[in-house]
Amino acid sequence: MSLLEVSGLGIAFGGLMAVNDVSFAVKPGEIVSVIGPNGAGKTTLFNMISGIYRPGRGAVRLNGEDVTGEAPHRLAEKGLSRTFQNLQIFQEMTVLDNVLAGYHLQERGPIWADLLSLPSMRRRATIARDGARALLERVRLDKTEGQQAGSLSYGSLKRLEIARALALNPKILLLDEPAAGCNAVETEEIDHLITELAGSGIAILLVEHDMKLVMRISSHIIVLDHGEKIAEGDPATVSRDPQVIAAYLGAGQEEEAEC
Amino acid sequence: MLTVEGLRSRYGRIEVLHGIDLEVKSGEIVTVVGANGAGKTTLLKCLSGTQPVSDGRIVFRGESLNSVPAHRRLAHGLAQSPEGRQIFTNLTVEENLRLGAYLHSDERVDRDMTEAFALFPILREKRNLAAGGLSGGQQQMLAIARALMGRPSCLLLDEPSMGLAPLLVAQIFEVVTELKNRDVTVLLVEQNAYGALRIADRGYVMETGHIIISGPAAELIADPRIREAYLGL
Amino acid sequence: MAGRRKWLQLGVLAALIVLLPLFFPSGYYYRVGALIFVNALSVVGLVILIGYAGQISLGHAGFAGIGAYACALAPQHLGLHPGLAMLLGALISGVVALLIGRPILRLKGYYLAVATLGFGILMSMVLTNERALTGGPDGMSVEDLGLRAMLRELGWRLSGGEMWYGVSGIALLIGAWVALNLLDSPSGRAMRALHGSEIAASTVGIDIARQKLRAFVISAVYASIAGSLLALQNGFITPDVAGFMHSIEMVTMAVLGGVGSVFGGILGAAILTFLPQLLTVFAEYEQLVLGAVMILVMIFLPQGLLPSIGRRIGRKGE
Amino acid sequence: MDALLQFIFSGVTVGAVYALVALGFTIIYNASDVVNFAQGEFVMLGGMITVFAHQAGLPLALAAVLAIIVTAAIGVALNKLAIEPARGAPVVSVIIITIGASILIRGATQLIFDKQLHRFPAFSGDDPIRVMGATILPQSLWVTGGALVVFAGLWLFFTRTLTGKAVLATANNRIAAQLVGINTGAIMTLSFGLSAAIGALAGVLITPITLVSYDVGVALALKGFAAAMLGGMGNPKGALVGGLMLGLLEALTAGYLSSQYKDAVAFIVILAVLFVMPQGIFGKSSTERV
Amino acid sequence: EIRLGASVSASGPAAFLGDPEGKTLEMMVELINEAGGINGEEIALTLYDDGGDPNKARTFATRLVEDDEVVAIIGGSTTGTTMSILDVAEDEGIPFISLAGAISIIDPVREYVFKTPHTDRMACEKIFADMQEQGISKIGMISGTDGFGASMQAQCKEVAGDHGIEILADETYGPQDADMTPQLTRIRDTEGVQAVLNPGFGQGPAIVTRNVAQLGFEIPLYQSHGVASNAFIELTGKEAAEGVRLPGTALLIGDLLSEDDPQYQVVTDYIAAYKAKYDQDPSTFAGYAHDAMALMTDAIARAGGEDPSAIRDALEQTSGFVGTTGTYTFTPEDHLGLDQSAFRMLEITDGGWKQVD
Ligand SMILES: Nc1ncnc2c1ncn2[C@@H]1O[C@H](COP(=O)(O)OP(=O)(O)OP(=O)(O)O)[C@@H](O)[C@H]1O
Ligand SMILES: Nc1ncnc2c1ncn2[C@@H]1O[C@H](COP(=O)(O)OP(=O)(O)OP(=O)(O)O)[C@@H](O)[C@H]1O
Ligand SMILES: [Mg+2]
Ligand SMILES: [Mg+2]
Repeated sequence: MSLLEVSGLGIAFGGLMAVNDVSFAVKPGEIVSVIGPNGAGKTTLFNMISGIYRPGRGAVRLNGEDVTGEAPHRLAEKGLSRTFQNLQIFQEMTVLDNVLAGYHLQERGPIWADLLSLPSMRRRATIARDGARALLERVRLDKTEGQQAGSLSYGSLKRLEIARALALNPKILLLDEPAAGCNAVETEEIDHLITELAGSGIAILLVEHDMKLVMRISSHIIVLDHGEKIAEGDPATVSRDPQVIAAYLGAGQEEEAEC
Repeated sequence: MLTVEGLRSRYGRIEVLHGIDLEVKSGEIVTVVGANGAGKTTLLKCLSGTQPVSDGRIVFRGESLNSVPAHRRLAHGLAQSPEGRQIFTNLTVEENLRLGAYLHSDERVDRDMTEAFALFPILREKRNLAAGGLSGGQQQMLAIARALMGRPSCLLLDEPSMGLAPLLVAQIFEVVTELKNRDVTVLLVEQNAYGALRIADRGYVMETGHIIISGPAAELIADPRIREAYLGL
Repeated sequence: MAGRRKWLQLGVLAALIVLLPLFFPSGYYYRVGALIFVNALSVVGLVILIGYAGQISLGHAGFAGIGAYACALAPQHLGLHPGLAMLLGALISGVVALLIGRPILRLKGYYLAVATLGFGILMSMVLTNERALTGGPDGMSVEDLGLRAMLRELGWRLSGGEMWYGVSGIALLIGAWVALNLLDSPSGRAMRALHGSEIAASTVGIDIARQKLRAFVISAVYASIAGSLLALQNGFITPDVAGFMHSIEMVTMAVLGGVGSVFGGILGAAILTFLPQLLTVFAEYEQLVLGAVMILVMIFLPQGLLPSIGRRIGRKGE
Repeated sequence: MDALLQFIFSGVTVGAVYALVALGFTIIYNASDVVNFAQGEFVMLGGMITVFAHQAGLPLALAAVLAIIVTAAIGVALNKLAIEPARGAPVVSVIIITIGASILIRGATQLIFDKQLHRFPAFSGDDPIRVMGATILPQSLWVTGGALVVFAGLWLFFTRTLTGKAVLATANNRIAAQLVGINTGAIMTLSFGLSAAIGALAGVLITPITLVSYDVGVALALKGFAAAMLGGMGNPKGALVGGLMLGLLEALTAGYLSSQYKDAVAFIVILAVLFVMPQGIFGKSSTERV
Repeated sequence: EIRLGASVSASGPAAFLGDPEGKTLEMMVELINEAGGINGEEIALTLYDDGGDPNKARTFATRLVEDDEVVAIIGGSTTGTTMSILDVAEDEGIPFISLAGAISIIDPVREYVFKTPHTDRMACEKIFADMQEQGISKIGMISGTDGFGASMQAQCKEVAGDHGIEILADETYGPQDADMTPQLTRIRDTEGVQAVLNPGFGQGPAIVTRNVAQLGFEIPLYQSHGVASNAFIELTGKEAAEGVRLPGTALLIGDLLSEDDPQYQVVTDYIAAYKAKYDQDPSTFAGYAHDAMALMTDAIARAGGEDPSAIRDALEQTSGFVGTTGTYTFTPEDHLGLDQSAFRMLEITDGGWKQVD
């Protein structure tokens, strides 16, 4: 059964249909990519799925349950986690605290336990802390754990966001341009990370302009243009689609792929 | 045209540029590549004056820029398309572009704007909308277009291809080449090192606040160290 | 690790409270000390609201007013012991905060500021205008807590000043302990997270409305208890306690000291409480000096006294 | 009927006073996101300096001009001496600076001048103008006219001039503003000078009605702030409409409901409006994408 | 050296009261010391500005007693600050003369607490008596919501019935309001109102008076002693102020007093000294401070020492002491010691004062 099911999703800003009648599904362990020109509506689609925008029409189903328009924190409770194209970092908090925030659902407890620092709270916090450190190590930020997050470089922040998203222990992970700002070598690391996650059964929904990455790891690709789905299929099919080449990939694609 | 000597810069007590020497000759495209956190952005911020320099000299067209405040540097001919785009989110697209030409008030401003719209037609479509509502890639285009509106003689681009669709990435690199033909000097920081080196005349490689390798772009592409560490080949 | 640091900080505070009286030249300093502690208590509440959760309030004196008048009214009309009245006041403040917090906390920044300001003004207006109940602008007297008499029976002879110094000092210690607990707890982290980015906070599962409300209610209870202590200590109360100026004063103390830090808040309260006493020698120039001090502190220590100084010494400010 | 008209006259008069203060807030806010709590002191200074210059023998008009210039200079000095040195400080810290400045200005005024109430004659006499059984003082028309003129000026400034846009850009993103060549320091100076001048002008216009003393600033700033928020901070239209609405609300409540709770009613309406429109009536929500 | 303490509201919303009070206290101490002090001892005055904040007032009271070790306290410009100081004075057994109006300060009588101003109730009675004489029985009231206005409002409403006065309209305004025409329109439109009474201080009464003129009221306007000063006429303008009636003390009409008036000497001396030093007329409130200081120094002189309780006893024995406000006679049952005769009914004519009773 599909973990995430999107049907007929649409939203308008002013007169503009930013996303129009988009449907697809993602199964556990699958990597589905959404590609398309700038302004095609990819981020907007993510924002609707993750509850930041309320869809104008259509439905989002998570694990078979209709979750259309639910608040982001409710969706997080149901196993959905994401990163942002425009970084959303807790700048003033330390790197470790950023990841710990991702553990909120696992470490939260009754408020009086927090106020009075009851042992139960400390136990939960310790577990979260250990988990967070392991995650930081995984994205190679363990050395910076005590630094203020605002002092990291752009690329490091991108990785921090991924670590935080993983802290939720999600069933489905939405990644919005995770490789932006990373060089080829760094992108490869992200490639491995995503594949590994999918291997462990997490469903991945990916937006990315790095075609090398997309073509290599996606099991399924959805192409958006002007808010509409213009093509979908496996990487090979999509990259040969003339409409996709015209709207998005361009003719220079082969050359790019060769380097 | 632009010479940097022994440039050092720090955030608080932590120094992140440890003496950078770099030169950009008039009409050149020079690219700087390096891993996350190497200090590329910091270098560009020092050049545009938005990050204090703790030691070293920045000389632009024979004049020292060290004591020139950020807002005067565009008048000297130095424009930047910064990391994170830094557009005026509450103003419209058109207002953003108009402010890019803040120092100018002749009729060429309108022409420049038409040119910018020709370059990125989507911006014309969205000219009266708040820039904050643009998609990530559209904002990136706006940032580049705004920098061009200042009619720089030297353009600093911090990862201009970030977030752009493949078609546009190619287009950006074309634009940069085109600028060169118009005698605009370009200092390009890129993660798409391969693309950047291909259009550049020369390149620098940065690592943890130092320049470790420099040379003609073609040589760098061929350099096995670079191929492995930055091009992923 | 964080735990040890917390106890160290609390230990220093406790030691200060206990040892300072050794240097007091006269009983008047007990009074000033007690005032500092009471102000600090409400400021610690604001540190939770403003510093942790990033929500501004220009109306917190309204809660101090509730606490103060609960102590004045409940013993008179309900025959409640003043100590219980204080708890009742805290309860009412909490409930009021819960009720108004829900709609108000949807607002952001200055809009939140003006809404809380409105609440504070409504509170002080009711206290001023309902003369029959509250004595109006002239105020009303507050029943004695009876603690001093009790202590005397136990053979502990304290002056009013000494006793209130002790009581407020203990209240502040407890308040600071709770606030520090919160800081390094899941809830505290959630509050600080939503301060940084509400969108990111909600996508990691933080119910931001709920966390804001928690911070608001907790800080309201702090302000209320501080108001009660002030009323009991003074034995007399006027609507000034709920007034706009008092709200501003509280926020100023918090920001001056360093709004992200509990001990910064306490320091801010200490300075702004003690400074006017010091400035009496300048008489006419008092306002001038006070204004100048505020400006200079913010210019040279923009993060507030404690965090900025902490940063300068090289350690992270709390 | 004539009672209603009288209430409206009163509301417009008081509302115009609030609007003038609120308009003063907009420039500094638009340039820096800071609500300048010393704005009320600018209004007070406008009144006080005029009073004393007039007493010293200057003709009223000249005294008023002098007051506006001196106050503008004080505004610039505030920026240079207190706001600029604190560059990079968080917004709350800057707000505390403005509160400190307000205390300081009040303290200085009370020392240099005095603590008494003052008034100078109305510009066009005190003979009330009668309209259908209600009366309004000529000075009220001056105040209302002043508010309209300042509004129109600001509106044109922000929508039609490049400098106006530069002010907005400075608040929106100071670094980016510098990158496009805007001298953000000069913009701040300009903003403080202009805001102070508008405040002083307000003080000159309203003193014959409201009287002035060294401590009238706080209450004015408070009401002006509330009015600006009601209308939507930063928008001249919001300042004008918010001010007038607040004035009318108070007057109508005092006239028809209860004079005791008129401020309360005003604030309840503000809360209700914000509940429906969290950015005030004309405020725009900032567009920040994720 | 005799240490005296004072806490007045020289700044803040009650600066109106506290500022001239503080000035008077300082001036008098200077004069007394120049004249050789009390029983040969100089007075050292410690004066604090509590800003009208009761909390501060209490702190300063504590400070005066514990730190400055004064033998007596004068002050408390407002009822709120007085009530805060009063506790400390009673606790520590320090004689205290308050400068605030409320009757609750001396009723019930407290051992160490005295006051010099008339009570608000007395002012109301004086006004109503005059109204009665003028054949006025139905009035509209408009009061400030500050302490002074609110207390007057409450007291006047309480005693109105005793004078056959009916209050048909009861309006208020905030201390910083800019226009009172809505409230006044309501009063004007109330059937049968024969006069308007406006207790308050600060700019409120001036604005009310101007609004009354603007609206063209044809019924008399009564103000309270809260505005009894020449500045009031300046603020409202001569035309608007014409015909306004209010109860005031001898202080206000110093130049009108006949030389055989018992208060003539003390009033003219005080006015002359104050004017010479501050280049202003002293207000009624300044007079309260004058009387408090005069009473206190007189008592200290009679007590012949610095023992607070002796000073208290001497204060309580004060009899027939002529001040600027009136003639004081304290008894164990009466710590105010003034009677109605201290007030004089005044009317503003031609921009000046005229006694009308
Ligand atoms: N809040 C908003 N207000 C106005 N317009 C919006 C808003 N959000 C999205 N849009 C518009 O919707 C369209 C889709 O934007 P979206 O960010 O989803 O594009 P995208 O596919 O993610 O592009 P990119 O690859 O550049 O990130 C754009 O034209 C954008 O201007
Ligand atoms: N505001 C800041 N405060 C403190 N340290 C900072 C700050 N910004 C950057 N740094 C540090 O400076 C170093 C260089 O950062 P910089 O942003 O220049 O790198 P970069 O080469 O541009 O990296 P990226 O490719 O990720 O953009 C990094 O170690 C980073 O952590
Ligand atoms: Mg996007
Ligand atoms: Mg960078």
